[in-house]
Amino acid sequence: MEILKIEFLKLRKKTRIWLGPILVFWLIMIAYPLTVELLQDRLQIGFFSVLWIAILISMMLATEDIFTEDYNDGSLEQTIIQESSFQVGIGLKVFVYWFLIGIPVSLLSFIFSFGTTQNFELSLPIFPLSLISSYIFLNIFVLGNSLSLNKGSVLGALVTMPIALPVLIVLGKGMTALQFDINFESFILLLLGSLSIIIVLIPIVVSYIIKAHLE
Amino acid sequence: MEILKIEFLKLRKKTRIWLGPILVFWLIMIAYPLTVELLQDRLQIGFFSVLWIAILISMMLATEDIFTEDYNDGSLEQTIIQESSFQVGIGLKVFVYWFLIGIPVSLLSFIFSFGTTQNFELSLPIFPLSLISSYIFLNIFVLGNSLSLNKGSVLGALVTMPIALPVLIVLGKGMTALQFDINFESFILLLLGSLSIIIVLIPIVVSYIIKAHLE
Amino acid sequence: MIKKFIHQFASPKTFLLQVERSYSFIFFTSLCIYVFSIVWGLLFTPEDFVQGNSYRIMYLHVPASFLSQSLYIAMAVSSVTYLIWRVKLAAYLVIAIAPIGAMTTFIALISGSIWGIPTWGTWWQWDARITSTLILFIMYLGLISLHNSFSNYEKADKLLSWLVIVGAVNIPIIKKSVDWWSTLHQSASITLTEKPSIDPVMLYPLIGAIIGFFGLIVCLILMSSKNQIFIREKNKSWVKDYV
Amino acid sequence: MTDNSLIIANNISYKINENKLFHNLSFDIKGGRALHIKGKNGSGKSTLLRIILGITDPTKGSINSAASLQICYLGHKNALKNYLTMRDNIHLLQLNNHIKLNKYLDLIGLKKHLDVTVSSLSFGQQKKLALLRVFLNSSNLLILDEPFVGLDDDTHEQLTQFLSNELIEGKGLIFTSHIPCQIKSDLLELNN
Amino acid sequence: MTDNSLIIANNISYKINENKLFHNLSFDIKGGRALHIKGKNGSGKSTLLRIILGITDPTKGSINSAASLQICYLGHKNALKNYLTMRDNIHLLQLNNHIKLNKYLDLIGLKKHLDVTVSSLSFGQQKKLALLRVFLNSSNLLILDEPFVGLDDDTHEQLTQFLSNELIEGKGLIFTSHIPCQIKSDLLELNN
Ligand code: HEM
Ligand SMILES: Nc1ncnc2c1ncn2[C@@H]1O[C@H](COP(=O)(O)OP(=O)(O)OP(=O)(O)O)[C@@H](O)[C@H]1O
Ligand SMILES: Nc1ncnc2c1ncn2[C@@H]1O[C@H](COP(=O)(O)OP(=O)(O)OP(=O)(O)O)[C@@H](O)[C@H]1O
Ligand SMILES: [Mg+2]
Ligand SMILES: [Mg+2]
Repeated sequence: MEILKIEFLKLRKKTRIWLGPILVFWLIMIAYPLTVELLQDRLQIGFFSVLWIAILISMMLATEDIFTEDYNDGSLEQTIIQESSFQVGIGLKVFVYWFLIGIPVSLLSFIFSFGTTQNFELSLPIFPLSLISSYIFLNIFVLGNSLSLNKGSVLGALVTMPIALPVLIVLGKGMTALQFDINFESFILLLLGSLSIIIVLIPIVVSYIIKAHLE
Repeated sequence: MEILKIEFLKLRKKTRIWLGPILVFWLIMIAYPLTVELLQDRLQIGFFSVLWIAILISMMLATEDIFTEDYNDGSLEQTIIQESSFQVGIGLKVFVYWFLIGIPVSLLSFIFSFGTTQNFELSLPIFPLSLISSYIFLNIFVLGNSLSLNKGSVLGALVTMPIALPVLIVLGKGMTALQFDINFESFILLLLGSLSIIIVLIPIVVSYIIKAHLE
Repeated sequence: MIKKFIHQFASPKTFLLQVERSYSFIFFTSLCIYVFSIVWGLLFTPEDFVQGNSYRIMYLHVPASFLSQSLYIAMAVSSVTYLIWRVKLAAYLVIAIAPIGAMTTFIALISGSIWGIPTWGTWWQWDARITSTLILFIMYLGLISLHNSFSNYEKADKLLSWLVIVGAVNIPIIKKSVDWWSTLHQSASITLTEKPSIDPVMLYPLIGAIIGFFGLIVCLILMSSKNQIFIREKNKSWVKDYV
Repeated sequence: MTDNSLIIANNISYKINENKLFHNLSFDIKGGRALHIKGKNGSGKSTLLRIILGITDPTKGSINSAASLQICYLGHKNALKNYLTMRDNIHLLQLNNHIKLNKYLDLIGLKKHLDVTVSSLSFGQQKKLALLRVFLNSSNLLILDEPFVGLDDDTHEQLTQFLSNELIEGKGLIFTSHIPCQIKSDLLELNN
Repeated sequence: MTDNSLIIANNISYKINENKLFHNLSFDIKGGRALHIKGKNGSGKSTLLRIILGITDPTKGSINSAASLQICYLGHKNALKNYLTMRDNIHLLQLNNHIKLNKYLDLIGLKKHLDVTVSSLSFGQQKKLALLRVFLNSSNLLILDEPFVGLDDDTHEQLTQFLSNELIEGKGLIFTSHIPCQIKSDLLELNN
C-alpha cells in the first residue's frame, strides 16, 4: 500500500506524465473529424480504427518515461535494495498508470464513440474493450521500455510493436463482430484472458530485465 | 554551416531520434489496415485522416526531447556560451530535424497513399502537402517543448494544441479540395504562407524562452 | 548433474571443433539435396493447371517461410537454455541466428509478393498471415537493434533472451492466423497429422527443397556462431591459439 | 557466520567483457567497524559496492549477509526528483514524519529552502538533501559511494562526526572516497 | 579596460526571490592569473560563474569582457551524452581531429575505453572525459566549477599541473573548489 501511495504522489506532482497522454488522445480524436468531410456515415467508418490507434499511441506515450527517470537519477537502485517484492511494485506501478490514464481514456473513448455513432448499444461495449486493451497496451509498452531503458523510447516501440499489433488485429475483428452482432463476447473473453496472463507475467519479466540493466 | 554540420552529426549518431519517429509513422500506417475490415474502398475512407494524424504524432515524437536532454546534461549552456546566433542555431536545428524526419515521412506518406488509393493523381500532391505540414508541426512542437523544458508540466501540450488543430483542419479541407479537384493550389499557398512566417518567428521566440529557462 | 553435463557439452571450444568437423559434410549434402530438388521441381514436374508455371517459386517461398518461424523457435529455445542454465553458447546462438532469421523472413516476404502478382493480382494484402510475417520481420529487426545498442555483452544477452521469449507469442499467432481468419493465403498443406493436400509430384521435390534449404541455413548459422565465439572470447587463450 | 559480522565476502572476482576488474577479494564487515575502499578512477570501487548490495552478481565468489542486515545506500547518483521541491522529495523518501527530521534539516541548513525545487538548489545542497537519507537511516550497515563530494568543509566535518557516532553505536560502514577523511577505518585498496 | 584584463566585474549583486546571494562584488581577471572562488554550499559560487559567462544577468552591476575573450567552461554537469560512446562524444565535441587528443587520452588513461558508452564509465572517468574539453581548449579564459570532484589523486595532480601551465602560458582561470589544491591563485570568499 505504501508503494501505491508513493506512486500516486509522484504522478500527481508530475502532471505531464498522466495528463499529457490523455490530452494527446483527445487531440487525435478531435483531429479525426477535422480531417474528414463531415458526413456522418463516412465519419463512422474510419472512426474505430482511429480510436484504437489513439489508445495505442496514448498508452505508448504514457509509459515512455516510466522507468527512465528513476533509472537515470538512481532511484531504481534504491527501490531494488529496499523492496522485497520488486515485481509487485512494478505491477502496482502499471496499475496506477492505468488508473490515472487508462480509465480516463476509456471513458473518453466511450464518449467519443457515442458522439460519433449516436448509437448507445454500439458504444457501450467500447468502454470495457478500451479498459482492457489500454491495460494490455500499457503492459506491453512497459515491457518495451524496460528493455530499452536508457536507450530511448524508439527502440522500445520498435521492439514491442510486433507484440502490440496482434492486439490491434483482435480489436479490429472485435469491432466487426460487434457491428454484425456475432460472437462479440468471445472477443472480450479473449482479451480478458490475454490480460490476465500478461498482468502477471509482464511485471515478473520486467523485474528481471531491469535487474539485468542495473548490473 | 558549422552548426549545420554538428547538428547533422549529432542526429546521425543518435539514430533513434530520427529513425524513431519515422518508424512510429510507419507502424501507425501499418496498424491502420489491421483494424479495418479488409475491403479496399473502406480502407480508403479513413486513410487520409490517419495519415495526417500519423504525421502530427510522429513530428510530436520527433521533437519531444529536442531540448530536454541538452538542458539536463548541461550541453545547452555550452551552446549558449559558444554560439553567437542562438536563434539561427535553433532554426537550423529544426531544419535538420525536418530534413531527416519530415522528408522521409513525406515520402512514406506518398508511398502509402499510392499503395492504398492506387491513384497517382491523388497521391502525388500528398508529398508537398506533408512536406509543408510536417515542417509546420515541427516548429509548433518545438515551441511547446521549449515552454515545458524541465517542468513536469503539460504547458507545452496545452499551448501547442490550439495551434496545431487549425493546420489539421486546413489539411482536411485541402484533401477534399483535392479529391473534388477544386482550388487545391490555394490550400498549398495558405500553408506555405503560414510556414514562412512560422519558420522565422518560432526560432526567435524559442531562443528567448530557453534563455529564460537557463537563468 | 544435468547442468554440469550441459556445460561440458556446450563449451564453445567443443562446439567449435564439432563444427569444424561436420561443417563441410552438412554443407555439401544439403547443397546436393537442394539443387537436386530444385532441378527436379523446375524441370521435371508438370505445369499446374491453375497457376501455370508461377507456382514454381514455391521452392523458394515455402522453405523460407517455414524457416522464418523455425529459426525463431530455435532462438526461443536457446534463450530459455541461456536464462536457466547460463550456457554462454546458447546466448551466442541467439544472436547468431537473429540476422539469418531476418534474412529468411525477408526472402519469404519478397518471394511471396512476387508470387502474389500472378496468382492474386496484387503484391500485397493486409492479410493476417502476411501481416504477421511482416511483424515477425520487424521483430527480428528489433532484436538485432536491441542487441546492438549495448556495449556490455552479458547485459545484452540477458535482455535479448527475455525479449525473444516474450516475442514467441507471435509464432502461434502466425501459425494459426490462416485458420482463424479466412484469408487469401493458403492454409498449411503439409502437416504431420494429416495426409498432404498437395500432389505428390510436387510434394517430393518440395520436401527435398525444404530439407536442402534447411541444411544450407544451418551451415550459415554455424558460420555466424563461429564468428560470435571469436568476437566474444577473443581474450581466451584457446581462441588465440586457434587463430 | 561469526557473531556480529554483517557481511562476509568470499573470494569474489568480477569481469566485464572478459576484462578483470578485481580478483579473489575476501573481507568481512562487523558492526562498529568501517571499511574505506580506495583505488584509482575506474578501478571498480562502485562496482564492488554494488556487488555487496546484491545489485550486481560477482563473476566468481559469494557474499553472505547476516539475517538482520538492513542497508542504507547512497551512490554517485542522488536518487532525488529534480522537478519536485525539497518538501516533496522528503515526502517521497517517507522521511516527512521522522522525529529527527527537523534537527538534521537545521544541521545542514536547508530548512528555508523546503519549497525550492531540487534542480534550483546548488550542487552541494542537493548532495546534502541526499545525505538526509543517511542521517535519518534506520539501518545497521551504511554503504556510501563518495559521500564527501561537493560538500563544504563544515558539512564534511558534520558528516564525519555523524558517521563516527554511528560506528560507536555499532553500525557498520563501507565507503569510498578520494577526499581524505578522519573516519577511523580499515583500508581496502583496489589495483588492477 | 586595462591592457590584459580579460573580464572586469563592477559592483555586481545578485538576488533571488529577494534573497541576496552576494552584494557589490568587484574583481578583474587578467591573463596569467587565477581566481579561486570559495564559499559554503549555496553561497552563490556557481551563480557567480554563470553571471561571468553571461548566462545569468546580475541584479545590479555589470561585467565587461575583452574583445578577444574566448571562454572554456566546465560546470557541475558534464555536458556529455550518456548513451553515446566516448568516441562519439569526442566527435560531438569536435575534438576528434585535435592534434593533442592522443596525448591527453593517454594521460587520463581512457584510450582503451573509447568504445564504451559513457553511462558505463565510472564517475571519475566521466569527469575525466568532460575535462578533455578543458585539456584541449583553445580559449584564453578557463572557467571551471569544481573540476576536482571525483578525481583520484593522480588525475588531481595532472590537472593541477595542466592548469598551472596554462597560467604560465598567459591564460586566465576562474575556478571553485571545496577540495584544497596547489594552484597559485587569488582568493574570493563569498559569505552570505
Ligand atoms: C507477401 C506475401 C506472402 C507472405 C508474407 C507469405 C508467408 C507465408 C508463410 C508465413 C507461410 C507459412 C509456412 C509455414 O506455415 O510453415 C507460407 C506458406 C505458403 N505460402 Fe505464402 N506468403 C505470401 C504469399 C504467398 C502467395 C502469393 C502464395 C501462392 C498463391 C503463397 C503460397 C504459399 C504456400 C503454398 C505455402 C505452403 C503452405 C504449407 O504447405 O504449409 N504464399 N507463406
Ligand atoms: N560495458 C563496459 N565495457 C567496458 N568496460 C566497462 C563497461 N562497463 C563498465 N566498465 C568499466 O568498469 C569499471 C567500473 O568502475 P567503477 O564504476 O566501479 O569505478 P570506481 O572505482 O567507482 O571509479 P570512480 O572512482 O571513478 O568512481 C570502469 O573501469 C569502466 O570503464
Ligand atoms: N528559485 C529559488 N528560490 C530560492 N533560492 C534559490 C532558487 N534558485 C536558487 N536558489 C538558491 O541560490 C543558491 C544558488 O547557489 P549556487 O548554485 O551558486 O551555489 P554554490 O556556491 O555553487 O554551491 P555549491 O558549493 O553547493 O555548488 C542556492 O542557495 C539556492 O538555494
Ligand atoms: Mg565510483
Ligand atoms: Mg556550485
